[in-house]
Amino acid sequence: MTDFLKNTLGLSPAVADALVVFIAVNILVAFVAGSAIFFIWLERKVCGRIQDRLGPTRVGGKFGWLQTIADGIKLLVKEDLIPGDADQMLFRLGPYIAFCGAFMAFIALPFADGWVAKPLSIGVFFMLAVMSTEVFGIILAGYGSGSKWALFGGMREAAQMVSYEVPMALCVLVPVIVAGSMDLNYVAKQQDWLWNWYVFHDPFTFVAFWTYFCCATAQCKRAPFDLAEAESELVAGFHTEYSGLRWSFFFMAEYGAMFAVSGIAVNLFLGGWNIGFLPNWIQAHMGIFANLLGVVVFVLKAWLLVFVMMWVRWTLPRLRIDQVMMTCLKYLLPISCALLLGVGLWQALMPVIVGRIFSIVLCALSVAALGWLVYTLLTTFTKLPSGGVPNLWTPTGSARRDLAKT
Amino acid sequence: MTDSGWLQAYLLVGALLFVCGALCMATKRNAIGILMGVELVLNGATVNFVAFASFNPAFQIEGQIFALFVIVLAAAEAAVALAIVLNFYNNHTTVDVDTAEELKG
Amino acid sequence: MVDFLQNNPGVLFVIATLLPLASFLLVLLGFGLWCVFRPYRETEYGAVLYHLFGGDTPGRTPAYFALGAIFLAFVCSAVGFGWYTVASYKHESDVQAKEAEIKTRTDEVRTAKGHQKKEEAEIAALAAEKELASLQDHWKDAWAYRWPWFKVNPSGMSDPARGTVIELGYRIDNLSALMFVMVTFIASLIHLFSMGYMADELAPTVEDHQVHTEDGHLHRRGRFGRFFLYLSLFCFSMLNLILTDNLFQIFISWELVGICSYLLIGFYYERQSASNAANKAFITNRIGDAGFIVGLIIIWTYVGSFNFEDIFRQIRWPAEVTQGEVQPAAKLVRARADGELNAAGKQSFIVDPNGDQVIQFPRVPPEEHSSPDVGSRIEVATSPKPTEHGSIPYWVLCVAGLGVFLGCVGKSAQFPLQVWLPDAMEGPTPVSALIHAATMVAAGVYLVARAFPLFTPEVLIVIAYVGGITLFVAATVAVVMTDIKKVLAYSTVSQLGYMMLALGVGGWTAGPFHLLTHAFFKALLFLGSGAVIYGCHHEQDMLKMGGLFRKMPITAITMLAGVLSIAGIPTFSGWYSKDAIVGAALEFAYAHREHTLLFVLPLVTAGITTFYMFRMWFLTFTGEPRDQHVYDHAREAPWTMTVPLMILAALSWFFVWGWDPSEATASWLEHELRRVEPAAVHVDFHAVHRAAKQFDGKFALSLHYVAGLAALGVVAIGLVFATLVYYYRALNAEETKEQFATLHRFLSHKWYFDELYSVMLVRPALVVANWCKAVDLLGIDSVLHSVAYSTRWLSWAEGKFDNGVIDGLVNLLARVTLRVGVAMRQLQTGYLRSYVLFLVLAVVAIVIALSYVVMTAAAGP
Amino acid sequence: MDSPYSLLFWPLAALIAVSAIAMVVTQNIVRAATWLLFTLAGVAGIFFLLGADFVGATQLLVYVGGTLVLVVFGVMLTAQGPFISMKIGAGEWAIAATVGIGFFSVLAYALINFNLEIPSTPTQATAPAPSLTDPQQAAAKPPRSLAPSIVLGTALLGFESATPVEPLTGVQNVPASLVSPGVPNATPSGLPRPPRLRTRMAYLLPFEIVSVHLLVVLIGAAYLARSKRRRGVTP
Repeated sequence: MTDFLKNTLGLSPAVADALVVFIAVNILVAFVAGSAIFFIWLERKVCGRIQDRLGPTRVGGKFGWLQTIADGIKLLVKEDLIPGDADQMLFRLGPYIAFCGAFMAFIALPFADGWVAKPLSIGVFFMLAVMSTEVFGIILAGYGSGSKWALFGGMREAAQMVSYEVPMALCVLVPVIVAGSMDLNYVAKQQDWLWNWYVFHDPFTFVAFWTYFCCATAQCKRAPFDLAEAESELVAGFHTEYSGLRWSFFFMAEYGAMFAVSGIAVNLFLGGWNIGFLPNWIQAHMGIFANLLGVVVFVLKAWLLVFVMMWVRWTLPRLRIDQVMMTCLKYLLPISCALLLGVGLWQALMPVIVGRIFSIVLCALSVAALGWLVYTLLTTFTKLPSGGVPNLWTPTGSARRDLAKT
Repeated sequence: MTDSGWLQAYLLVGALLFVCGALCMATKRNAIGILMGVELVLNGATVNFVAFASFNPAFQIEGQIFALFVIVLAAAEAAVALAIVLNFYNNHTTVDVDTAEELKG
Repeated sequence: MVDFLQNNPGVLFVIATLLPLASFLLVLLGFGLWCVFRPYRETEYGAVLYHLFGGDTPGRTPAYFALGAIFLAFVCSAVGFGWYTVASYKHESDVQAKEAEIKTRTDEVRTAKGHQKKEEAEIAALAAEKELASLQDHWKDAWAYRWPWFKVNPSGMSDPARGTVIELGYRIDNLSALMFVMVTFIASLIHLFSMGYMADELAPTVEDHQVHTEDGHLHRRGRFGRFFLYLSLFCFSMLNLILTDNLFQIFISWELVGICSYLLIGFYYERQSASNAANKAFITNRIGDAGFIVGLIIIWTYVGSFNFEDIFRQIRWPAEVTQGEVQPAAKLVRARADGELNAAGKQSFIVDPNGDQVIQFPRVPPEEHSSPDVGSRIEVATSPKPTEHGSIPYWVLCVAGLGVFLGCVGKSAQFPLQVWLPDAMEGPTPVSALIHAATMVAAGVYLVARAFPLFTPEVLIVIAYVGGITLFVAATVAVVMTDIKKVLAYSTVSQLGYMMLALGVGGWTAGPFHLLTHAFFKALLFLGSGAVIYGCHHEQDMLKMGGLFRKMPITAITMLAGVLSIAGIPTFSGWYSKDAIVGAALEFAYAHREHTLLFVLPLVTAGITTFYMFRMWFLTFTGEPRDQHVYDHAREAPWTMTVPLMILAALSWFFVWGWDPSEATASWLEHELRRVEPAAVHVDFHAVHRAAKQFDGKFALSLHYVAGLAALGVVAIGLVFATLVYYYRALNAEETKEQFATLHRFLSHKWYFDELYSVMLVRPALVVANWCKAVDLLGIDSVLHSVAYSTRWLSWAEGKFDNGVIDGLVNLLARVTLRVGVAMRQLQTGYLRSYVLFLVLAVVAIVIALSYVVMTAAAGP
Repeated sequence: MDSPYSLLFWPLAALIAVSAIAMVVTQNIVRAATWLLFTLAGVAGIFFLLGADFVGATQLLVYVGGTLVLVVFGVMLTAQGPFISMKIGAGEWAIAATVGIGFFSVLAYALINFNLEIPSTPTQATAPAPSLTDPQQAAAKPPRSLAPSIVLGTALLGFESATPVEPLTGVQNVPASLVSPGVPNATPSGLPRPPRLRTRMAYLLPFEIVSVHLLVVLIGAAYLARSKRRRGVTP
């Protein structure tokens, strides 16, 4: 793209670079914001469904797909108040730092082959590092609010994130060792066929994927690890005192982080933008469309993971803080260390053919399991809840009347 | 601007960091503030390392590696220093280093 | 083992020597352990061990040890003696056969015709000589052994063989073998006797009636074991003295004997008299030993060896240098140096009977002294060191002989030093018996006999006169003594005088002969007196006795045998030896008329001896009891005492009989001794013997026989006199004493010897000591005290100086330091910040200074 | 190295300077921590700017994500009130300011007057293609044309060649995009080149030592900071 600008438009290289960066950043901001909006809507729907509700239905006609926009407008116009004994500066800074942390991670996240804002040879490391700065924003928020709920929430959050960073990073290292590079683009490139996905590469990567997912969930302070905003204990954690746009920044940061970690997972384990059963030469002939297809595939995969996160959130009960820490330090950390060691040994000692056979077998099993899961889900859905209200899903007159009243 | 000019610019930044760290150590009464000063000083040194590393290929690896070691050791130093501060707090119920004047002449 | 014994049976005597030492060490170890366990006798196990090693009451175990050891020694030496006698006769016959063969061969060589025959004869002669040499060597190996004990610094002598090594060794000949048998036998009898005599030492506490403390008499532990401990050591030293073949070992045993006598004489050391007597004996012996040491030094310096054979071989002219070992024999070759050293570094001497040097052999090449006739020249290799000329100054040799003889004088209580022996009676009677009969006093005579070739004629004359004076003086004193043991003591001194006289006048066999016989009957007499004393409850004064024959007949009869023997009644052992002595004396006196006194003294003394011995016996056993109390409590001794008495009585009667007993010169013992008589005797007293032979040829009866008759006559006179005075009381002893009061006082004061010595020696010594003391107190001590005072004063002043100046300086320094510190402490604000600031300032200063230096350096030329 | 990115130096330097000074000046310790955060982030940016991606990322991860949080924890654990401020006298301020300015001026003077002779660094385009098979040149510095992080990582792992292939190292063949076209990435047969270990295991040993040191330090810190029970009183 730089070349395109330089050659066809004849811009000076400096300007061209600057322009490229500018464009990339704008695209990313737009994407992050958009995905956040979409996630909020999705979350509502999923939560509703899981709670036997409908979720938003009205706004924007079908499915309430404008619901989030409406919320955004509401937040924008909301009065933005700052507690009396809050530290103004820190209070203001908090959300921005958090959002920056979450957002800057996207700089190194490749959406398709070569489609990355800044190709870094240490992409994944960079992403982790940047996301680790998000903690500080939260701490500032919790401290600057000058409220004990916020302070507690912030402290808990900080402790949780800092300690979950460690096993997360270790799990990330597992596929990195397999790939031999920290460049996400290169890592994703390696896994073209389905059985080449690193999740199937060997038992350690397989386990590492799930471990990483747990850590990521905790890292994004999602349930069941959302001790920060444990309503029952401390009202809303570090953002108790926040409202309006700042509050929404926090949420954008959270959803952005969710997408970022999912993207990392997809790039490291789930073959990135590769479909998995489309041969490479076809993509090679598709040219730029291949990249577009890749983007679609990648985003879908990431969304799938995010969906799983939501699913988990609304399904599982919340842990206690000590349980959270114990899970990290007593279980996840040793497990991840063992994985690191194991994958190193596997790489060093296991004959290539054995590894290949193993990955194929594991791939087949997983596909079968997935298929079975989907099948059961679909078939289960067709059944009505036993003893349920008849015609619940097809609103009858009385129901309409009730709805109309509200 | 020549390479050496850029290098001098980077080194100036490092020097500034160094001086600020020293000043921070000299002006803060809070033990943790002093710790921050130390971190700043170390960062100044790191900046110099990396600058030399990138401007002089002879130091490409060495500079960066030394920078890395400095960072890591700084982390270690922070941990120990904080532990000491906590002890200090347990003993003096404050982190005001002026209360630690047992050695005052 | 058996082969070893057969090859060198001399070891038997070594074993016999070492047995008493073993018992001594064992008993000593037992005592040591006893002393170790004594402090713990209260504790449980300590009590067991303590009683195991004797406990509170001394047991008889040490006595058994000692008796067993000495008896085994007796057995060993008896066997050894028998062995030696048989072997020596065989050896002599072999040697004579060989020599005869050699003679014949040499004659053949001389007479043989033809070259062939001559050669064969020569070869045969050489072979015979070789065999003879091997015979001699084997004999030597069998009965002698020399072991280098420790090396001493060669003291830069050009001849490395000289004066470098001190040896241990033994050499058995008839004399030592006989002495062994005698000593061990008498010693074992005395041990047996002592077991009875010392029985009252077995009590846990003994009351000593002669020591008075503030609360009555002294009470002490019994010392039974200790007594036998000393006895064993005593026997060991005596046997070692007899066994050895060199002067150094003899000197060691000499001192051991001295210390043992000291310990035994001072056995009842709580008694003032006993300890005094012990000291007297010891010190007197020291005087003698001083002479002995002088002799040793001279011999070591000139001869370079202590071995008797070496010494004799070097100072006496070898009889035959051609074959086998060089026989120590023949005369001292006197010569005088002739001119300076020649080019070859040799000193030529001219043989001269009055020369001032004595040639040392075999450092002179043998072929050069085939005939040391008067006037012949002898070349002697020399070195610049005067002590390494092949010659000894004659007077030095005399001094050496006198020194050694002085040692003997001390040991066997001869004329100037005889004073200690009578006081030695303070010891227990068996000890007196041992000292007098077997061990100590015998040592002197034995040494004179052993070292005989060392003595020059002058020394021999001295020996003879010393012996003569001693025997007369002692006998006269013995006449007036009333203490039974004192009488015996002086009789011993006088008998030793006899022996010395004999040796001095060339009766070499007579001296040891009398030593042996005297040993038996003197032991008998002493043990008898011991029995009497024991029976009379430690009453020693003869004037309180009398008529004891009825109470203790065995003792009386056995002692009578002893008395007859010492008096020289025919067929008693004393007769033979004393007859030999008198004979030798008469021959000597006949040859040298100026020395007639040397025959008169022993002759007269023989009568005196008879007189006082019978006096003693009559006073003790016959007549009316003069002290009823003593008489009533007197009783016969137990068997342990009487058995030795009877054995000794038998021995002192017919032990020395030869055939026929009525012939005075027919004693087998004398015959045995004559076989080992040194050739030196014949050489030195050649003239005497020749004169005797001329006399015998001139008259019908020999000189020896004349002497015997005269002695018998004198003895008869003495016997009659004694019987008249003390048995029939023909004239009163008291009145006689009154008439000759002066003489009696003179005699009973022992010729005032002690007083003389105390005036001559002790007083001056005390005076000198007092002077020394005065000098020490006034001179040296005053100097020392002044030094001390000055030191004190100095230290006082120095202390002032120290406190004032030095401490002042130090304190000043400290104060300054303090001030500076107080001033500087202001810098130590205790604030971290200020430290950091100082740090930064320091950095700035350093950078500026450095840059300044750099710039100046750059700007500079 | 007049690349467009180098222009970014000025805003970063400004950020660093401002926030550093602000950190010195501010009295509120938490604000100071915030300013420190900005400073460190700026320094990280400078690292990125200097092409030391790995160092920059490490700076972010360790300092911002770890050390700084630790510091703030310290603040929270030792705070008496919500807003701690321990003021010092104006005089001390004056002294400190003068000393600081003097120090900086000395350093700056030394820097500017010191003649920095730098060998002109070859740009990527004209990078000479070092033959990795030549031991001498291989023992020399790896080509700058490689991504610095790879050079760094291989150096830390003790490799001379920037293109190791064996799974032993975990580093599989480097993407061509990261290697300058001049550098042959594989043997003519297309097979990957076996890695060549340096005789001196470059920085592997220091790396291990530092890690051990970290462990020790963590244990020590835990020991120091643990809650001590009073002597004599048994809980």
